[in-house]
Amino acid sequence: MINQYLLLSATLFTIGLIGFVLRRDLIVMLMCLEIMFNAVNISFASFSYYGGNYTGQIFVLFSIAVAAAEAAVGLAIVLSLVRVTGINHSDELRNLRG
Amino acid sequence: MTDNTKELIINLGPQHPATHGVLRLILEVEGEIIKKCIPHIGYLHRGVEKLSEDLTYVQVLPLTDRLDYLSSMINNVGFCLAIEKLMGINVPERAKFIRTMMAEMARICSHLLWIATHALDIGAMTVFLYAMRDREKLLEMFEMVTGARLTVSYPRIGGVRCDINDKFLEELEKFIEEFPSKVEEYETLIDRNRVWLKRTKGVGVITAEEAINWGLTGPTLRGSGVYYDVRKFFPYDAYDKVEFEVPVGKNGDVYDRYKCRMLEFRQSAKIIKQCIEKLPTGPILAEEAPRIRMPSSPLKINKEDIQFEIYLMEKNIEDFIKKFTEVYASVEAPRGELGFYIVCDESAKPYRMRVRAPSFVHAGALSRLCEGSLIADVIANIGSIDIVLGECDR
Amino acid sequence: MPGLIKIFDSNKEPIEIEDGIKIVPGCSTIIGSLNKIASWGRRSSLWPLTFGLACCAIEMMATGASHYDLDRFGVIFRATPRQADVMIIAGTVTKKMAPIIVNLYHQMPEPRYVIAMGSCACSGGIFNTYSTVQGVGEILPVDVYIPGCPPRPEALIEGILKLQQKIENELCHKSENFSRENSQIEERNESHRDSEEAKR
Amino acid sequence: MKVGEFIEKILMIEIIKGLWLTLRMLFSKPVTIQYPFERRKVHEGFRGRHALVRDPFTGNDKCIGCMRCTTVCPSRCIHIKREKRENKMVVTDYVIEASRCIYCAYCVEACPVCALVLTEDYEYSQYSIENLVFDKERLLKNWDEFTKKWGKDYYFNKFWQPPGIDPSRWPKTKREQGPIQIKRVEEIKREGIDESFIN
Amino acid sequence: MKETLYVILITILKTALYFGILMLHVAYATYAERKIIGHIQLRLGPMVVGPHGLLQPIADIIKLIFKEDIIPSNVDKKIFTIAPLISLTAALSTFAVIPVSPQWFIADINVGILYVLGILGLGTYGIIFAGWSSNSKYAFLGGLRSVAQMISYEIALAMSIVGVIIMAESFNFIEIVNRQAQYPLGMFLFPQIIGYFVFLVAMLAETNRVPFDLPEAETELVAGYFVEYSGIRFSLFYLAEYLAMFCMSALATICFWGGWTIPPLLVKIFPFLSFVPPVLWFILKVYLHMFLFFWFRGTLPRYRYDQLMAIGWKVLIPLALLNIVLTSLIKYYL
Amino acid sequence: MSPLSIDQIFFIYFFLSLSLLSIGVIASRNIIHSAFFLLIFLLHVAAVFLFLNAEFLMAIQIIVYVGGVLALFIFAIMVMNIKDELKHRRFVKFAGSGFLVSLLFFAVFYVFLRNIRLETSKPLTSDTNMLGSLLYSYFLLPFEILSLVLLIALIAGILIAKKNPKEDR
Amino acid sequence: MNLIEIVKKLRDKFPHEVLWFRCFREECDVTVKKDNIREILIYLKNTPTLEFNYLIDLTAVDYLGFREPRFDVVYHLMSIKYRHRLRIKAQVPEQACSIPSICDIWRTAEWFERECFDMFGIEFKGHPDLRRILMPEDWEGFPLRKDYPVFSDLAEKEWLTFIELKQKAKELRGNND
Amino acid sequence: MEPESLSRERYLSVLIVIIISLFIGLALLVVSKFLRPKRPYREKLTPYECGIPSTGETWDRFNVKFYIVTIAFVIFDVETVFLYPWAIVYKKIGFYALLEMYIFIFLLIIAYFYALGKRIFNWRED
Ligand code: SF4
Ligand code: SF4
Ligand code: SF4
Repeated sequence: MINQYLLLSATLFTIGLIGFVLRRDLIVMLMCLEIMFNAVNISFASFSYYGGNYTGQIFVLFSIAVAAAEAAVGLAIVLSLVRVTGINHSDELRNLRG
Repeated sequence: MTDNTKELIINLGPQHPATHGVLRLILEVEGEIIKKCIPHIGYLHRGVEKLSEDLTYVQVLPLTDRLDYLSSMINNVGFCLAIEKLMGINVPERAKFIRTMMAEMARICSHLLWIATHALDIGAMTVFLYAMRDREKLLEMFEMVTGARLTVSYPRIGGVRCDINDKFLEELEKFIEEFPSKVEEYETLIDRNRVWLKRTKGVGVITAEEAINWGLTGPTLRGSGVYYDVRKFFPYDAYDKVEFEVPVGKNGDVYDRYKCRMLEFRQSAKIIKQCIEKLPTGPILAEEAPRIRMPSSPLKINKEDIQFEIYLMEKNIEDFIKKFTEVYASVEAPRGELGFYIVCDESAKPYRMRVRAPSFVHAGALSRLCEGSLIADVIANIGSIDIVLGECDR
Repeated sequence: MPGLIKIFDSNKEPIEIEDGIKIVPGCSTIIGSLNKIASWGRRSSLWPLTFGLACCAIEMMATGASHYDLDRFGVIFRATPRQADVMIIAGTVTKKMAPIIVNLYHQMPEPRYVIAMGSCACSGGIFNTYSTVQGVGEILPVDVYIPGCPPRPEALIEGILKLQQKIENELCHKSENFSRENSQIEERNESHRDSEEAKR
Repeated sequence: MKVGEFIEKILMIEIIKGLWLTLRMLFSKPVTIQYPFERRKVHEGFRGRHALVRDPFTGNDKCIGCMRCTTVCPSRCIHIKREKRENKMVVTDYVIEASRCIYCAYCVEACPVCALVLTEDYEYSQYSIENLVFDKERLLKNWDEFTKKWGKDYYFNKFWQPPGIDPSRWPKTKREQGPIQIKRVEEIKREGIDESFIN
Repeated sequence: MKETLYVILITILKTALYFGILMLHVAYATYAERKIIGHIQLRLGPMVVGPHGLLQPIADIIKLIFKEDIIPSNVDKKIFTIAPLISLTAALSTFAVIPVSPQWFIADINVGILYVLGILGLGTYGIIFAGWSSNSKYAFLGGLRSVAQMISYEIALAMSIVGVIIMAESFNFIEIVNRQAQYPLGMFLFPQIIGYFVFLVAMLAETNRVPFDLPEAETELVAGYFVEYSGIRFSLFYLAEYLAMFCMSALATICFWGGWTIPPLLVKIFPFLSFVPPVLWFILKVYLHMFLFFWFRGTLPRYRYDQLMAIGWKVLIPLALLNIVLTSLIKYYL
Repeated sequence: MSPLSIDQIFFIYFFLSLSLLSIGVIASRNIIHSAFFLLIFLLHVAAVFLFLNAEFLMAIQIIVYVGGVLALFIFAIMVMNIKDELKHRRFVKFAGSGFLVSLLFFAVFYVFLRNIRLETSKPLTSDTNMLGSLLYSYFLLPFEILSLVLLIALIAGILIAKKNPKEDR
Repeated sequence: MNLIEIVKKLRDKFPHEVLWFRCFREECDVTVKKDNIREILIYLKNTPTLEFNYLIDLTAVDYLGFREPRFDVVYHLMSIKYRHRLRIKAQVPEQACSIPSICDIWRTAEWFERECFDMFGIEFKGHPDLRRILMPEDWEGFPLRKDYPVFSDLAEKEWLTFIELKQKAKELRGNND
Repeated sequence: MEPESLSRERYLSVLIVIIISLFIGLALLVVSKFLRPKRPYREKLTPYECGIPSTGETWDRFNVKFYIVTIAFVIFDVETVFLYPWAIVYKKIGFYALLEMYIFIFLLIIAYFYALGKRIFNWRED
């Protein structure tokens, strides 16, 4: 049974990854990151459920917290980038460097 | 590289619940902070000045009702004063007292509407209804004497239109008795309320000097600490025969302007009381007052009253100088100095009538008051300068 | 109510039996009673647009205040035209203001009504000058005219009651004066929107 | 900040006072007048709908066609058509555009024979603007409608003779004007009241 | 399978009943608001439609249903349509877990209080989406203000409840109420007075009511986030707002006023009170809070929105933290 | 076991909807639509937690993710200009290769996951009490570290966002 | 200092500017040439014994057909300290219809001047933002000039937007009836 | 309440309620769709801005000072979340838990004061 959840998790993770790699918009990239976090959380929770202990759930808790912190800092960075350069696209930023 | 944010341009009005009619403000905001505030007026420009050139002096009177429609009585008085000055009419004492009394009633009436809308703008809707409730009583009294609630057309050139009776005085006295407690009622709701203080204190500050420079008048000027009141400076009607004080503020913020008007409530009540006590008997219309059907013949103006000296022009300008006489008379309207500048060409119609409207000046100062504040402060500011668009746009 | 007509009787057009009153032949009962309900609802909750122009607006405010209390009739002022049913034009309409009023009128959802309050709104009143519109009827379809300068609050209430009567008597919503070629315009809008989207 | 003030602030005294006030008001009597069911009495002399006074003797209007009302009207909404018939001016048409009028009562005041009146009626909103143009018939009808509601036998408008004004300012006809008998002469006769009582 | 179907059926019936009653309450809450505020302002409120205006809310709803519904051009049509649904659904679905008496509830879940908090926050998204999608500046600012309000008050709200949770040692509503029954007054109100104060203020802010009705501040932003909404869509927002008020009142009742418990002290004094059905008692308390909403609306002016944020962060959150520390200490040593 | 129990049906539903929603997030042209999909996505994940008997996690998911993180996203979107995105291309230049790499990733995942077996006899029950007790005793240290992390995140966030671009110039 | 003295003083200071003065009902008005109006006003404002620090009003009068420089721009000044008022009038001919702006002396003049421009077409040189204020921006003609019609029917002078509006209303109505 | 009783049925009811809620909203929309008039045309669909045709972009880059507060909000939100499980168990675990949470709250307060010191809640001033 756990496989189906893991499969779900993997699928979502991959979709998130695809989005993260392909999208240009920084905010969407961060959103994809959140999707990936969620995917991982699902697998944690399923491990916890099928493994019969709470560690997984506690990990999810931590992971959620970290995800929130990540989002906060990430968006702060994006916003100040946009404020300074006016660009919110990853590849243009790349061009900026080069 | 620029700061990559643009100002949002917001259009406040003409149809907006808080612009007191059809004022339009264009706000350039950044966040909610106003970078620039451009008032646009003229949405109620009815051509009163032009129209009055086509009407006789008596006929212009109802027009002045519709300038500042919140205190039409005072507008009428101002116009009558100007014409009386022009024609050299002496108004009987009784008429003077009645006018003073009525003018103060109108002031209360107008301030009541001001506190009502001002409070409503800041969100205290109940004050609105309480103030309107008391205003209704005054309107009823107006109706009793003048036959209309709002557009009274009551003063007449040379006096007033009809006499008041004892029943009216009785009711007025009763009203004045309980009025201070009503004012306290509003104050209970807002005066010390922390929300109200937060919203008004330190908002829309203007210094005395600036206020003079911007030409503010009335409570708006006095809120900044400048002592100027037409009733004291150039007394008209019976104002030199009654005692009253002119409340003056300190900081020139919304709260001080509010406070000034709140104190004026009490002063007005005081004046009315004195008027009732001192009301003399006698005629209410001067002998020489023009008939309701104004003569179409030239207006009688004693040419001896005109002194002049010509320095740099040829002599033939003399006729011109004698033909066009002009006067400026002003009254202390609830909003400030309301002046009538009349150029007379000896016909029965004014050659030029100019209304110096306090609202017009105040609306112009809005851009100064609002810069750097928030959208909510704009609303508070509009309320605190108390403009009436009918007068502003004429 | 074109929607209803479509459901119950798609190919019959409403016919006009009286000035402003239309009925749809053949589908009377259901539509009739529904119509009654609808017009009762409309009549009982008329929400005017908060919109004052001049002196009359002050009397309008007074009408809303405690002594007269428009809320008794279910009349509450809404600040945005999108939620308003009736536009009380209280005051002088100047030429500068006219386009704005028309714009606001258009932004109101149907069924919508107009009350002209005061001499100025009815016909320009004393202000027969270069800058005033001589009666709002020139630019908008007015349902009720209330004379007076300003009309007493009671008169305004009476005007509103008159309007309620008028709504009650409508069997179908009155033919909208300003709804010409709506479907075409709608189509145009839709296609416009689509093309915009396609451009993206 | 003083201690008292501080405590007041913490306990939100001023807000509680406000709340107390509104609570008190909640249970006090509303001031509303429920208009269509109960009416506030309009004060005499309220400037409402126009009417031409119906002369109780002739059953006709009293206008003599002197045009004073037309000239004095600021909004120029009175239109009179006159004709000369048998050396007398006869008013053939008398129209008031009520939708233009500003209800200043100048016309009432100016009329030398008190033929015109602004009645205390105020409920006359219309579906169509044409109905707000009152011709002579309509104006007389207005008078009838008004007198029906009036309830008293006599009517006197304040602006015919504004109180406190020196009567010497008025024309003679006006000085003599008393309250108008509302009932028609025939009716009075029918009811058998002494005719000499009138005027 | 069969059992599940049975449960589903029962739930549907229950929900229908519950919501039916709820909707009636909401409709008449608007009526009550108009009446109460009317009387505060010495007016009468609705009088003409039906006896004493009793049919007024129904007329309003009918009117709105029969009213044209404008979707302005240039709006984001999808989001514009969905936004009111989000608000309404969020507000309605909180009632799934709110019990009105020990027997009367739809679902009794263990983390009820957290669920309600979470879902209520969801309602804000309706507002934000509405403001964003309307393509109108007023709506946009209304949406922004809504965010500002949410980020300032949600934490205070969440923290104010921690005290209650410490006292009750459970997230379950029924448990919380049962705990309160052990107190002589049958409520956490007195031990949790700071928490209640914070909750009350945050409750006003969360439901966008005076003095915190900034997202729809009529005299500033015309109608705020629903400037462009008309007809039925507007009424959905309206419904959602009142539902949220009910939900908050119910939450306050359960968390601080002891839900349906009749104060044991009172019962001792007036024994006949124990015959009052708990549901009535609950409804009474809810309406008390509803009355508070109306009462404040009739009394207070409106804050400016930077001040509002400052109050949330500078007053309420420290107070809530203080409350948590105090409660936990006292509870620990008791 | 019937061919499809209710649980199964739900799982299939969630699988599909979660996948579709996440695709919606990454494929939407309009960021606010992405945010909307993300909102629904997060709610669905919360529901999935329920199936794993993690009641508390569901609540936390709703409160933190939906109530907090998403608000942050939406706010950022509101502050920034989205028109840019509409005008530009949605994807980066090397979209194809990135896509392939990701798919490869998935394949690897799949291969590994297929073989995991973790079937205990008694699945976990939901007990927040237990969870709490564990968290505040056994996981004490991580917990405190977490609080430090949060503190640092806050400080970092403020520092980064507060930097005034005008001063930089 | 009473008003006559003030006027005398003013004349002594600007002998080539003051054209005439007139006193009527305790009010004085001084007619001056327009070119140095700024200096005169600044003098009145800043001289310690005069201190006309308050600009009450600024307007214009059109003497079409009565006098040659057609317009008078009228300034009403007041001294809050000494409590007196003075009226300064500057003549502006129709051809060179302009006068220096006094916006920087009194901010309040900004709107007054705009209004004057709107109503009379007098141009104020140096005004920061001289646009129409009461009438729509694209309005034609200056309403308060004596040769402008009073009444509503402006015939061919009508504002175009309004004509369109009326046209549209008529059209839409016509289609339905 | 015994933990075993977490039955999905309860959440099923919640789900049903959510579905019904959605349904109510949708039903209202759909019913009204058939009943209401619909006559859109260009003028009617223009965005409302007090009667004036709208100028400028609504969806424009927009400077809002308080987005820093949002960051603080998220962090605080997370911290609040950790208060919940603690609130129900700390008494059972004992003094350590209390102390632990006080340290946690202390850090929270440091963060709070940091934010306060950075004046992020006085966003109007800068
Ligand atoms: S009708 Fe009379 S009261 Fe009304 S707006 Fe016109 S002038 Fe003013
Ligand atoms: S009341 Fe005044 S405006 Fe009306 S008809 Fe008489 S004079 Fe004319
Ligand atoms: S003033 Fe009197 S008598 Fe003369 S025309 Fe008018 S109504 Fe007739």
